[in-house]
Amino acid sequence: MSGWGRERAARDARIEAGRAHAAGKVVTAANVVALLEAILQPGDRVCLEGDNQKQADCLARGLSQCDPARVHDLHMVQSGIVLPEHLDIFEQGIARRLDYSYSGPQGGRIARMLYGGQIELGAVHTYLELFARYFVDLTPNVALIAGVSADRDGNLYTGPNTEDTPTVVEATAFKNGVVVAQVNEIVDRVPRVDIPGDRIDFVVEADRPFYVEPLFTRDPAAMTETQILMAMMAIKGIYAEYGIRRLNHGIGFGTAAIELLLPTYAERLGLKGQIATHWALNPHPTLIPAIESGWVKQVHCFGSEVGMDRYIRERSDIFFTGADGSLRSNRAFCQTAGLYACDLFIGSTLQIDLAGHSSTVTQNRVAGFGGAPNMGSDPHGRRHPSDTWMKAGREAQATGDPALMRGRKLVVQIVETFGEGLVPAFVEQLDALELARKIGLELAPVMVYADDVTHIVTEEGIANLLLCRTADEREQAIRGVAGYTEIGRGRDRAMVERLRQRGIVRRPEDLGIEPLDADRSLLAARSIKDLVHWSGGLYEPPAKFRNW
Amino acid sequence: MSERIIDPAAKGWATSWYEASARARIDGLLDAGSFREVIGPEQRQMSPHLPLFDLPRAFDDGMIVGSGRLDGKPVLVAAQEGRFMGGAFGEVHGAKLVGLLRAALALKPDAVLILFDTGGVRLQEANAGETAIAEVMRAITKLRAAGVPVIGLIGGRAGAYGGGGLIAGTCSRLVVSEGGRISVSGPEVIETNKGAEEFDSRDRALVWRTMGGKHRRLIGGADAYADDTVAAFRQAALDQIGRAPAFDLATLEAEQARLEQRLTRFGDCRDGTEIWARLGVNDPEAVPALTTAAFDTLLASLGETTHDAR
Amino acid sequence: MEKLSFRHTTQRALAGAKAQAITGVVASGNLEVLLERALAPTECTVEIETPIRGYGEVWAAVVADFVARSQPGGLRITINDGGARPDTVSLRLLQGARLMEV
Amino acid sequence: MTLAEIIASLFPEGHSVTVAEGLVNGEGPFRGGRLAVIGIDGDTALGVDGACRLAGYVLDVVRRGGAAPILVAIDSDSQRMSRRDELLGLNEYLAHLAKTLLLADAHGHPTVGLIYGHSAAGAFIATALATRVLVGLPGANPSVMDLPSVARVTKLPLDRLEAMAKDTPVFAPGLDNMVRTGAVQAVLDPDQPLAEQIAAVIDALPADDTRDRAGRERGGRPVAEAIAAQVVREAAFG
Repeated sequence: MSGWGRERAARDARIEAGRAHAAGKVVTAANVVALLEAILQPGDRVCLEGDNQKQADCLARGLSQCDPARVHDLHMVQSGIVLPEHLDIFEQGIARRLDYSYSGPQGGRIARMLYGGQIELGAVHTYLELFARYFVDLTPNVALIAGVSADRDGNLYTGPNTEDTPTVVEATAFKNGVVVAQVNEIVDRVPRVDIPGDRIDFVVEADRPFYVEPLFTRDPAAMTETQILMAMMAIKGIYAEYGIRRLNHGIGFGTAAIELLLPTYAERLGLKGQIATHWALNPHPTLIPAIESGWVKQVHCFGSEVGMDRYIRERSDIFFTGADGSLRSNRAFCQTAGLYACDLFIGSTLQIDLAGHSSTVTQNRVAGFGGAPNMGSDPHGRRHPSDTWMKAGREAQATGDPALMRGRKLVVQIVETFGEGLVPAFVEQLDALELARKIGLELAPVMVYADDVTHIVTEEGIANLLLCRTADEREQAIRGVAGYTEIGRGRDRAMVERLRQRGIVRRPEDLGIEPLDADRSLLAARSIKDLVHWSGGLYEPPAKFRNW
Repeated sequence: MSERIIDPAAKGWATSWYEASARARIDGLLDAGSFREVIGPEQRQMSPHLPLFDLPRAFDDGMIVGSGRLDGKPVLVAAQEGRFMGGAFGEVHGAKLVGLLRAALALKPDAVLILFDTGGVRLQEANAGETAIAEVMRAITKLRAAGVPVIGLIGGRAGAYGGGGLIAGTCSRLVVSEGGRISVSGPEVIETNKGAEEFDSRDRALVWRTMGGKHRRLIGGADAYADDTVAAFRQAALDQIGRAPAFDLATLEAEQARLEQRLTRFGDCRDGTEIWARLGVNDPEAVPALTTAAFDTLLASLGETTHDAR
Repeated sequence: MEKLSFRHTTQRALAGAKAQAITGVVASGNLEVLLERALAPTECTVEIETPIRGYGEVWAAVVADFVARSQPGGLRITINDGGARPDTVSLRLLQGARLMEV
Repeated sequence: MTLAEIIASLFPEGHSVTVAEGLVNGEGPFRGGRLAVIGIDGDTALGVDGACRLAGYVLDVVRRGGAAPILVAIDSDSQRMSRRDELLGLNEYLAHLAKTLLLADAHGHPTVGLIYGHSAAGAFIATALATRVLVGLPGANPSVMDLPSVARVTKLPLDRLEAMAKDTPVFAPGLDNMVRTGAVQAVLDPDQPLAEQIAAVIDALPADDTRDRAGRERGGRPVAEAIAAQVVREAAFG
C-alpha cells in the first residue's frame, strides 16, 4: 500500500475482520472477546473508557478475557484505572504501557505493579492533559466506550453520564480509529443522539447496565461540627469577602457542608445572590437545598450522579439538558470551565507541607489526579477580569506595575488538621516525594502546587497565603492554622500573632464566628432522607445511602 | 413546586430523636427541668469489666435512669445511649434498668418509659447483659400485671436489636419512628452466618423493609408511628399511656391468635412489600417514601394494625 | 488505657453557679467531659482516660489552651476519651465550660 | 444427659412427652399431680414457628388451670437467623413465649428451666431464662457467643480471650460461668433421680428474682445487685 491512505485502509481491514462477529454493527455480549481479538492488533493504543464515575465494564471484562497470544503489548490511554480488569490485563501481558489520570480504588495495587515493573508508565495526567494528548501523540487506535442505548446504525445515547465519551470518540473516529460502544440496550430510536452513528463502528449489547460509582454523594448524617465550623469560616471569610459567584467544589465533607449551609447560615448573612450562583460541578445531592432555595443559577456537570437523574430532568433551568430532558454532561468542557471560567476552587487533601504543596498520595497508594489540578490551579491563559479575580490579584501583587497586574484564581484547601486515625494533615515532607523515589517517577505526584494555593482553611482558622511576602511568613501562616499537629505546635507564636494582626491568619473570633455555634442544626439537611424531601421526592438515592 | 417538608430557613429545626443523645432525648421528652437522675455521672458507677478489654468506659455506662413528669404525670424513665458501645447491655447498664423497674413497683408511676437504643448484649459482659435482659423482662411483666404501663420508644441509631428486641416485645406499648429498627438478629449477623444471598446487609432499603419502623408499625409490631422529632415522641408517649393493655391470660391468648394469624397470612412472604400488599396497601413500593402524614392516612385506611394483643 | 492528669492555676473562678455538667459521649472519635465545681476558685484539674497512648503532649497543649482561654477556676474536669481528635476535645471542653456558666 | 434419659428419670411411671421438629411437649405424673414439659431438643434453632407453638403449649397449661409446674428443657441453638424470621417479627414471637412463661408462673404454675445442652442468645432468653428458676445438668453449654466469634468482634487474639475467660466469668461461655453470674441457680446430679431434685427446686422457689444476689455472692456479677438496689432506694418523685 502506498500513498496517504494507509491508516484508512488499515482501519477498514479491522472493521472488516470485526464484521464476522457482528450482525451489521450489532454484537452480542457473548461475542465480545471474538470481536476484540479481531479488531485489536499488538501494540495498539487503546482507550478503555472509564473515569471516577462510569465504566465500560462489559468491554473491560471482554478485553481481560482475550488471548494474550493474539492481543498483547497494548498501550492503554484512559482516564481511569478503577476496575480490577484494568490492571488484570497488565498482569496477563495483554497490555504493557499505560498513560492515565485517576486510579482511586486501585491506588494500592497500581503502586505495587509500578514498583514491580509490571506496568510501563508513560505519565499520570490530569484529565485535561490526557484529553489534549489524545489529539497530539496519544491518539487511540481503538476506543471501547459505554452508553445507555444505541440504534442499529450506531447512533448513541450516552445518558446523563456522557462524561469522557465525546472526547474519546472525537479523537478516535476522526483519526482512522475503531470505536466500539457497549450499551445497556439496543433500541429502534434513541432518546437523543449524543454521538452520531457514523462515528460508532460496533455496538455491543451488554449483559448488564454499565457501572456508575456514586462518588459525589455525601451523607449529611456523617457531617461533624468541625466540618460545619470550617464551612462557616469559608463562607464568611472567603466567599463573602471575595464575592465568589463562579466556582467549583471538591468532593469532601467540608465542601458538602458549605453547600448545606448556603440556605441557612449564608442566607442569614444576607449573601443570597451575592455568592455561589454559577457552578462547574457534578450534581451533588447536597446542593439540592441550595437549588431549591433559589441560590443557584446554573450548573454544568462533568458527569451525573447516581439517583439525581429525575431531579435534574425537572430542574432544566439549572442544569444542561438535552431535548429529551435528560442531563448532558461533558468532562472535557466542564474541566475547561472549571479551569478558565471559575474564580474559585475549593477542595480537600490528605497532606500539606510547610510551603503549601499538597497531595493525596500516601506511602503506598497512587490515587492519580483526576481533574482537581485542572481546577486547582491558576490559569495563566486567563484574560477576562472579575471582581474576585482582580481582588485576589491585588492581594498577591507585592511589587511591579499595577497597570500590568493580572488577577488570581482562588485555590482553597479545606482540611481538618487531623484525619482518620489521628493522622496529621500537615507534614514536613509529602509522602508523594518518597513514593516518587521508590517507584522511580520523574515527577513527584503533587496534587496542587504551593504557588497555586491561595488559602488554607482548617478548624483553627484561615491562612491567606496571597498576603504572605516571604517563605518564612508562608510557613508560619501554615503552622498558624495547623492546630495541634506537630507542625502546628512548632509555630512561632509571636510571629503567628503578628500575621493575625495583618489578617494573614484569621481565627473564628476574628471573623465574628463563635465555634460553639457550629452545630448540626445549621445544616439545611441532616440526612439523605432530608435531601429526598427537599427534592420533592425526585432524588432517588442508591440503596447503600438509605435508612428507610 | 413540590411539597417542602423541611425548610429550616423558615421553620427552624426540630430536635431529631435519631440524632439526639440519650440525655437530650430525656430533656426534650419530659416537662422542662423535671428530670431527676438516679446514679448520675458524678457517681462514676462505670463498668468494672471494660478496663480488662482496654476499652473506654462511660460515667453512666450508657444507661440513664430517673424520674420526671410528662405533661404533669409522674413517670420513670430509662434511656440508652446508642453511641456508647452500641447501647449494649452490660452489667451496670442492665442493673440500672432492672432497679428502675423494681422501683416502679413501689412508686406506681403513671408509666415507665424506656428509650431504646441498643445493639443487644455487650459481648465483653455477655453473661451479665443476657441475665439482666431476663431480669428486665420479668420485672416488666410484674409491673404490667400491677397495672403500670411500660412504654418503649424506638427511633435511635442503634435500634432495638438482640435482647433489646425481646424487651421491646414485652412492653405494653411501642412507639417507633421511621429510622427505628426492631429485630433480634441484625442484618450483618444474618449475613455473616447465612450468607449475602440470605440477607444482603448493604441493601439498606431491604434492611428497613424487613425490620424498620414502618414495617413494624404496619404488621402491628409497634403501636404508634412518630415523626423523627423529640416533640413527636413526647406526644406519642402521652397518647399511649392511657391505652396500655392488661397483662393477663386474655391478652396473651389474643397475642397468640394474632401471631398465629400472622404466620398463616404472611408466612410465605419473601419481602415486606408482599406483606403490605396482602394487608391491602395499594402501592407497596411507595411505602418507604411516604411522609408521616401520608403514612398515618394509610394506617387509618387499613385499620387492623392497631390492637391490644400485646 | 492511658491515664493523664493536669493541674492548673487560673486567674479567676469560672462564672456561674451550676454544680455539674456533662457533655459528649464516649464513642469512636468522641469523648465525654464531666465538669464539677469542686475545687478552690483558682484551681482546675483535668483527668483523662484514653485508649490512644502516646499523645500526652497534645493533651497537655489542648488543656493548657483551654485553661488560658476559659479560666475554668474551681472545676474538676474528668474525661472519658473514645479516641477524639484534639479539635474535638477542645470543642467539648468549651461546650462544657459554657454549660457550667449558665 | 439426653432428653430421653431426662424424661425417663423424671417420669419412671411413663409420660406423654413427644418431640417433633426439635420441639418438646407433654407431661407426666409428678407428686400426685402433673408436671408439664416443654422445650427444645437437638440444638434446634428457635424461629417464629417454633416459638409460637411452644407459647401455645404454655397457654394450654395455664388455660387448664390447676398448679402443674412447667419444666422448660433446653438444648437449642440460638434464635433462627433468617430474613423470613425477622420479616415476620421474631422479637415479638420470642417475647411472647417468654411472656407466656412469666404469666404461667404468676398464675401459680411454677416454672423451672433445665438446660442440658446448648443454648444461646435470643433462644436462651425466651425459654430457660424466662423461668422462675433455672438449673443445669453437667455438660450443658449455654453461651451468648463462642470465643472465636468474640475474638472476631472484639479484635482480641483468641488465646488472650481464652486466658481471660478462665477468671472472668462475666463474658466467657459455659455453664459454670452462667452459674457464677447467677443465671443458673444450681447444677443437678445426673446420677440421682431428677424427679426428686426438681421437686426440691420447686419447694425452694425464691419469691423474688434473686439472680443478681447470687451473681454477687458467686462473684460473676459483682455490682449488679448493689446498683439495682441503689436505684430502688433513690428513685423518687420530687
